[in-house]
Amino acid sequence: MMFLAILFAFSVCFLLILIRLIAGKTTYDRILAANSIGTIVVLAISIHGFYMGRPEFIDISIVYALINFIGTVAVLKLFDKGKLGDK
Amino acid sequence: MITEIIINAFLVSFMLVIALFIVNTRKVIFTILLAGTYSLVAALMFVSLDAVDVAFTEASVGAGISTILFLAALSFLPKEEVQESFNKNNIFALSICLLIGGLLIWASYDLPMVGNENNPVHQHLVSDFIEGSKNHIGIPNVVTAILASYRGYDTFGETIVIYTAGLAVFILLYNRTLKETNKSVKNEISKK
Amino acid sequence: MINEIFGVWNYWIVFTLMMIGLYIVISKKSLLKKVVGLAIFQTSVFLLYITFGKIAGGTAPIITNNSEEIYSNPLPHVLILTAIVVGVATTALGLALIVRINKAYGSINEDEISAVDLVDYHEKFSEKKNK
Amino acid sequence: MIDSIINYSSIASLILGILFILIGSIGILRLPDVFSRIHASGMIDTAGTAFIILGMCLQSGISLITAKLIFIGIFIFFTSPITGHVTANLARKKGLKPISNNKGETL
Repeated sequence: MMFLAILFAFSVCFLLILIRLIAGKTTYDRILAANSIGTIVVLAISIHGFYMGRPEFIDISIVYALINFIGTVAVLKLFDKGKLGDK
Repeated sequence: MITEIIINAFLVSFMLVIALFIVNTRKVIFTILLAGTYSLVAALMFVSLDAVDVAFTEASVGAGISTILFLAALSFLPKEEVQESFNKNNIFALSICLLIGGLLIWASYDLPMVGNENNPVHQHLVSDFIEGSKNHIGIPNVVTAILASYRGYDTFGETIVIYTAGLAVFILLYNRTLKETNKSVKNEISKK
Repeated sequence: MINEIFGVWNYWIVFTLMMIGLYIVISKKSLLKKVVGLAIFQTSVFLLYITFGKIAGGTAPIITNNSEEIYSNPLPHVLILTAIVVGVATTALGLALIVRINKAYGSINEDEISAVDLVDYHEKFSEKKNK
Repeated sequence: MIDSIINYSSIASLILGILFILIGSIGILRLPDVFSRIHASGMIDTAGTAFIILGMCLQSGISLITAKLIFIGIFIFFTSPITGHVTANLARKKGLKPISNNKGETL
């Protein structure tokens, strides 16, 4: 039951940040909000594993954490230099 | 177990909100950010629907590789879309979508309830596969057992599809000027 | 009552998502947006399949020592695993085509591309006439 | 006795973590500009994540799951400052100015 309450709190936080992602004035706000949503989803997957009683699936959240970081840095690099490669 | 289904309903509504905002944005980079978030929420949804392997693939492929591919393509493309006003074509498209969507929702009353144990999907084959992967193959993960053993040829065809797509991308983006410079370099060498 | 509403709620939202994807593919002029629309459509179809495989109270189909465990249906998961990977191949091919079109026409807007085509056609036609 | 102590401390740390995350997300929504929002996002990434992972570790005991959880914690702990720094650096480079006081004047 406690884990369910935590999941509900996560969904409230998700909604708050989603408003900032949609309404954000500058692109940096949106990138920041997308990154925070990624962190919250990582935590929510782990908590969901505990709620279902089978917490073996935390590997997924490891992959999420990696992908989230790589995606955010890629967006910022594209925004800085206008391209992804070195040339 | 109504709580599981309510969690799913919440998550899928978040996805609806994100998709509605994808329609209206004009900055392409914001579209890509929203699409990445969309597939992140989709993967969370897959976890809550017990499809762990699918969530793993969606996280690495849908949220990771797709986003990077979009960004790599965006670096060659214009960064902002042309403004469009709401015109006759949009009304045509909207009416077609409303018609098909209405028909599908009407048909959904005949679909079985989500999560019911007696649904027709769960009646055949599944128990065979679960028993078989325990006794014949010896892998605890049933999805991997089916994918690599019972339907191995199908997975082989999938790799061929990806190989073909990779070849096609290479042919499309192959730099033709490189060929010409090679020729001119060869000519110069032969002259000397 | 609440059981009935939430029992078909997933289907409703999945169909709505499908229609949003279809609307983007039909009505938006930007080619990149169309690829995003295709991705939305794909993901909604995946969700529909995975929703069919769910059993309430079941767990993921990874066999445990507990023999009375209920497992969700693994067959849709296998189908969708194949479909996701093929979907990414489609996206990559579409993006490569768009980059090539942008190189050739200098634009990825549908209207501008057809305008360039029209101009080319008229030039060729007038050349033939002059000869 | 020890079991109940571990259980209660895990619940306390989970609640503390969720409080931090809630405060951080309200901050992301309400603070005035990018540079102050990075502060709120850092709150989610460090304090909230650390407390929730600590709570889950206490809940699962000594096992492989705890190792994975600690790995996630370390990873987020190292990557989130990088993201925040790059965002702030880029925003400053592209000409955004932080707000100096509550009257809304820029520096």
